[in-house]
Amino acid sequence: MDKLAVLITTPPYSNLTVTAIDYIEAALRLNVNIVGVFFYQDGALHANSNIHIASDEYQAVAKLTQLHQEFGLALHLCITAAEKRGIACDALSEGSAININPIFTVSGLGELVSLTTNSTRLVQF
Amino acid sequence: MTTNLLAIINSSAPYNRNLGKESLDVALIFASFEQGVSLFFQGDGVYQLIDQQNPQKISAKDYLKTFSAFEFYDIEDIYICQESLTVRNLSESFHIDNVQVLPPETFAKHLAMHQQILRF
Amino acid sequence: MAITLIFNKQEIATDKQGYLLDHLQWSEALAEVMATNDKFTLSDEHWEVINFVRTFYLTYNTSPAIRALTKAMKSEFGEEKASSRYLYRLFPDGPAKQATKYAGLPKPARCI
Amino acid sequence: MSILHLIRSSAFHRSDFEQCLSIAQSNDTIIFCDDGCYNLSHPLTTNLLAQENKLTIKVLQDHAQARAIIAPQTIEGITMEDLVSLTFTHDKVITWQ
Repeated sequence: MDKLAVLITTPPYSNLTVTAIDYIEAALRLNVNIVGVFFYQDGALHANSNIHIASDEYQAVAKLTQLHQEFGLALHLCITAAEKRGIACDALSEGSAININPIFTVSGLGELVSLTTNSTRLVQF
Repeated sequence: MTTNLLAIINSSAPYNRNLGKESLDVALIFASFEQGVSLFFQGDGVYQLIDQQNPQKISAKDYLKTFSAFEFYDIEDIYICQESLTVRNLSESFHIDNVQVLPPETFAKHLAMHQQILRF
Repeated sequence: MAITLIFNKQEIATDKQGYLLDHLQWSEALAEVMATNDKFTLSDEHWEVINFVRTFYLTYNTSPAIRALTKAMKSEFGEEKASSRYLYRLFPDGPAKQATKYAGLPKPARCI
Repeated sequence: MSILHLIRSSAFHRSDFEQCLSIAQSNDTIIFCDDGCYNLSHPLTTNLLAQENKLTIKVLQDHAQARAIIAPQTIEGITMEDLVSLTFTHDKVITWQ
């Protein structure tokens, strides 16, 4: 059985991210088993609930929310990459309001290791 | 030839962006989870290996020093693209030992031995 | 929010969990104060690990993950002390977290 | 053993495509997507097409059309579904970005 893991390293306002999400949607249409999507580097910015993109531009997070709800697509966030970019996830982020989008699972790079070992293909965007 | 799970291609010079450090973090975590990882240096990535650098002059964290700890992480398969050194007029003086300089064909053969490949 | 520790009439800046912000301000006496604040007692065995982790950091610019720590300790202290069981007995909250703290080093990245 | 290479940047700007070519093997497939589509008119591609070799080049059709690029007849335009299928007919993927 084909199992796909996806790594996203580009921010929500980049057209490179549109490609990644189009690819994920195409895989879901083809009934590919996606074991999870891991957000690293600037990809972590997707989890920032304070990011607002003009309504006539591509809404990466709205799309991810839809895929998460409709297909149970697992969205894993590298917490170290996120904190570096002002995304606060829990009480440890004292002094800053929690601003993580709850569709993301707070993870570490260890999750990337398990997605890699549990998939037959790892595709980086 | 190695049977490591993951190959990481390092293609960025060390300081402008944080890619080299973020790549190193991925390598160390795979190794800590006892998943074999091999490192490939190509293009400007070879600048991560050259000797006598002084990152403190530009207030950059010297993550290159961590390369010397690879033995404790069982990271042993480190390959450098010979052609990338040649076009940059670099000699084979690296700040770590036990690296293999390979011509592109052999570099490619080693790369193909891995199940998954990331590039930073 | 940083917390300020007063030591020898000097202000020592730490992060919210008490890790030093500047590892060069570290001294053994300061480590004892940090441990006392945490109600933690440092034995010779703790000191062996703390000093080892600090030397590792100064040499390699990173705090070792547990597996690398045990492997590196093996050549210096032998098989018996180079086990994660031994290290967790000494530092129940995790050797990577606790030993680096009293060694004055930055808090290890949460994902590592 | 075959590798699927995703080329996402223009070789007029960066050396990713050139680095890819230095390691690509004859049964690999190269996909131009994103700004990688601009490589359709790069000399590296023209030279490659002139050679007798089995290296296959394809382009994401929508990505090329978005950029007013018309792929030569010899290069197949593909959809995103095709790209997903190619992911699994090759042994692994390298992203050059």
